[in-house]
Amino acid sequence: MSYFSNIYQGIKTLFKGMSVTGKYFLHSRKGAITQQYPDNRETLKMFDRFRGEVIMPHDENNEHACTGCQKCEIACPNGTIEIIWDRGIDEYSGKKKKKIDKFVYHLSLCTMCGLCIDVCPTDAIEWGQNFENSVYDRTKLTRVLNEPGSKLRPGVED
Amino acid sequence: MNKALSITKTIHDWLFSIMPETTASIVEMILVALVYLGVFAIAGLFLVLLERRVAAWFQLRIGPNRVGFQGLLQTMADALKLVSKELTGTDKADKFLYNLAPYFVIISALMALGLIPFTKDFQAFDINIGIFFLIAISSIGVIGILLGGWASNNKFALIGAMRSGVQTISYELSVGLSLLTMILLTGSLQLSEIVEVQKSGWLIVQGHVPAIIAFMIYMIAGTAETNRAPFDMVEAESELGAGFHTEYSGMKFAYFFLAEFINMFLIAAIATTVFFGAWLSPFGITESIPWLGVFWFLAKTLVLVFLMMWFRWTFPRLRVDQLLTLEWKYLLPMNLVNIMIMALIVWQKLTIQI
Amino acid sequence: METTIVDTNFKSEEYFINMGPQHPATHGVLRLLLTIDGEIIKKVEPDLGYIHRSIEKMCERDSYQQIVHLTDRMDYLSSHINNEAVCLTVENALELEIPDRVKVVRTIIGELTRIASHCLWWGVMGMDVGALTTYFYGFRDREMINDIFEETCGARLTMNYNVPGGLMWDIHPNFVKRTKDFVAHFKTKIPEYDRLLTGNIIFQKRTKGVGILSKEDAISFGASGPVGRGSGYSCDVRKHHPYSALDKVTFNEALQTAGDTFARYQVRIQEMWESLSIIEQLIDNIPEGEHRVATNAVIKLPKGEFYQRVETARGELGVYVISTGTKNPYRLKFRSPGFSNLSLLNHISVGGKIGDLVATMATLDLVIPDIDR
Amino acid sequence: MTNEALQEIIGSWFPNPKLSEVSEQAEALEEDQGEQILFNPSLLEFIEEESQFLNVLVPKEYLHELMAKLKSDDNTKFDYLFCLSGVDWGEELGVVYHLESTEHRHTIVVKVKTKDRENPILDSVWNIWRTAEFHEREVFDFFGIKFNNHPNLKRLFLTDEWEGFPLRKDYVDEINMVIK
Repeated sequence: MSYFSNIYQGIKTLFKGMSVTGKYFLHSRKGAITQQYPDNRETLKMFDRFRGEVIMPHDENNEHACTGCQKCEIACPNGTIEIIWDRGIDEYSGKKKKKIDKFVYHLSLCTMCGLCIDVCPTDAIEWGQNFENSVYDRTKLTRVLNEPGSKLRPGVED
Repeated sequence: MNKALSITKTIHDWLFSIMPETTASIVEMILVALVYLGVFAIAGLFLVLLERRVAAWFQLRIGPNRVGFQGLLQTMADALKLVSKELTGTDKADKFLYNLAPYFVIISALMALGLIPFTKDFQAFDINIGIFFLIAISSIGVIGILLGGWASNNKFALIGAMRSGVQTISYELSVGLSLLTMILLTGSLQLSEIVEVQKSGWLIVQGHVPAIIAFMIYMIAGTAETNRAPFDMVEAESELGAGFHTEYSGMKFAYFFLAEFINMFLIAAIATTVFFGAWLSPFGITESIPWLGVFWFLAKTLVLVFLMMWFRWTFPRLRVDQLLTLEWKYLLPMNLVNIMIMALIVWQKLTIQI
Repeated sequence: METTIVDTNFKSEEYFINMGPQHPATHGVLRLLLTIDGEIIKKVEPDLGYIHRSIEKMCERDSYQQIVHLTDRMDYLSSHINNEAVCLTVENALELEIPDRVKVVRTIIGELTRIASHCLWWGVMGMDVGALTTYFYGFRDREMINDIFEETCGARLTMNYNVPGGLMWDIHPNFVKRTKDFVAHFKTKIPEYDRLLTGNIIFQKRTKGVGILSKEDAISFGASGPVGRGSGYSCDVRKHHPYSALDKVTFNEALQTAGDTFARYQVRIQEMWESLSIIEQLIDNIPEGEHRVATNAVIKLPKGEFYQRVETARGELGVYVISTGTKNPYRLKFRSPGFSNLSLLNHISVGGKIGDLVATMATLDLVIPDIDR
Repeated sequence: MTNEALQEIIGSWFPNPKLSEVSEQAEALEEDQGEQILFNPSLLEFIEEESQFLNVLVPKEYLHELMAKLKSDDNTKFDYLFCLSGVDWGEELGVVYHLESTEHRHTIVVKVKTKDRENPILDSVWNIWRTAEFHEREVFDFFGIKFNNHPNLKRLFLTDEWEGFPLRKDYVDEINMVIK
């Protein structure tokens, strides 16, 4: 007799499973969880803490906050950041001061660990939310973050 | 007779009027073959698309919707891609058998398609041993699978092929016996006569309880025959990679792939013919418009196809020994008992006639 | 279904099959060298190292802050717990007083990570036994957790949210609400998992009585996590050596005694319920306070040896640090759960079929970077 | 069980055979210098500083005997080897075993060292704890320590033709290793 009850119980469990998938099939119109990228580019907004790439914000006077202290360069586990710096006369205080020539960022080496941004004393670098980082030429992944002709924002000290 | 269907008759008359009888017959055969090839390709591609969309809807996805309107041309594009792909193969493969295998599979599927009564008189080959012929033809396909798995000189493919052999031999029995149960009701193997009998009620209604059991067994065994999940031992992608067609690429792979879908269609079409009155409309509501038979036939078939898809996207796969246990310990004894019951019912005239 | 093996006079030959490094069931680049007789497995020999990155050697040259982000890349499905392990080691060595807020947030995110990992495992488990749809249902729920992580930690997988001394940022204002939403949502979904897969007759036949691991063997093989607990071996580090805020919550250790594939499956399902209950106990009263205590910019551990055990989604992760008092560890060893769990694969899968091996491997829940490190 | 009790039990298994001789010398020394000098009454060396567990340093010839006893003795019953790490201490190579008892819930760390860097050989403990089989292969792979009686001692992660043992401190690979 257990032969038949086994069959009955077995078939019942199968129908139970089918009811789950069947329910989703009927609600498939609004139930789809797929994002239709890149059609939804306009509406797709990343969270503001999303780690896409390291950027260096500049204000309207083309000034940034990087003093060239190189703490980020030391903190980086992968050698992603290279700061090429020089000593120059600061035009506001008139003192001789370290200033950056190029803030080189190798996106291809970056593991998005966030240690550089964590240690930055002047918040000169922060996370950018851009995630479309694919390029055809690998050299394009090496970026200079400070814009040409930019200089240190007055009043920023480390 | 409807206009749409009388076209065939017009062509037939015209052909016989312009050439000698033998030539006309040959030309006609070629024409029919071409039409069926077209149906085959379109049905195959459509079913692939349907499977993908249905799977997507089960799985909270959208499915292919970029190529053409709502992705209608997606499978066309896929086929084009496959045609243009390089045909690779293993070095030590038995080249002749390796290349032969896909044709076995596709030809057997194609031959079986010729017997399906899409609507009244729309049937290429109404042979008097119809059901028998279908079963015989559809088991040729497994030779292709065995050959393909063996000849491609790949151990995964070989395991898949051997599983396929053992599976098809076992489940052939159940398919045959469950259809035989229904033959007891019709008294004929000819498909057109099976349909004729059903004018007084679909066989699943006429035969009530044993017919329903036979239908369930047929659907399970039929799913196993086509090597679809939950019986896809042959491919079992999480165990064997791709099973018997691991080493096939391009169009040869596409043949296997299309044949799988055509086989699914065939299993559903046979079920429609034998259990659900083929092209007959429910309660004869559209009997006056014969060409609507095509619609009814396809509608019933697609419902059954959908059922098989539902199985596929819900159930886990059986293990190979459980597959055989299911057949030999459950389906086969039930089937034999079922035949007895059906015989009793027919003998005592307990069938339901409308 | 019990199988009987009949002795015959037929001669059969064993043959080898390479399962992997690219194979759908090995979930990554694991290569198994199988010795098979027909369908029956005679021997399984794992071949490792396809993605070995020598994290232990890299740790010897990195500072303690930098080590944390390397552990993301070990068991990437429980990256937060890996991070926590390293941070706890450093904090205990420095005898730092960690604010309660940090402890609670770490525990909540840790449990969310566990659920996310088990969701993925559930989906993949279904896929390995042939039910493809489970994968998407598992991922749907995992996506919600990933969104929580992305909003608070900034990344979905390699989070690196822990730093020695606390958390990199405070939690996002939406964190509590989103987590509550998820808990409410997920409570309706686990019964659905059960209806779809757990109860399914085919699934039960496939998993019950397959890959049996006895309790003695589980201990001897160093099995931990759900693999050990499926054999009735109480090995939850959260219970026996509680860390972070886990001593403040009450939860049951998921234990099954059968020791087969289905028992391991049930342990994980039960663990999802337990994790939900832990989150519920903590989420409403996250204590106010600092999210981080200041450490030196260069962390130097005192001379000595430090060991920290945590429970990741896969089992017991151990971090063994030998410090000579410099800013780098002298030697750092990760005792990864997957490595020990893999070592028993041969023991429990011999005699089964290929399908059994796949099902067994799915419940071991191997993450290859965790094994290869 | 407390660390002291453990130390007493385990220490008593391997009494120092020269103890009587040594203690006489000690007494003589004590009389000379007027302060108490403690001699280890056991062949094993117990260390509790610089670690949260009780550490046992065992001479390599007694390793297997000690380990077998640690597992089988009812008072200790260390049946769970939860970590087995190879360490390169500069001059010496060695293995550190972290053991726990699932019954008594106490923990001990056993250390064994060998000075032979060219051909270091230790006893395998794989027949005591099966998990050691894989872990010892890992140690062999990275430190080159060979284990007696190991059933399948070959490279685990690295290829068979790999030269050198990467986790040793003196390993050099100028191409692949980045040194900061």
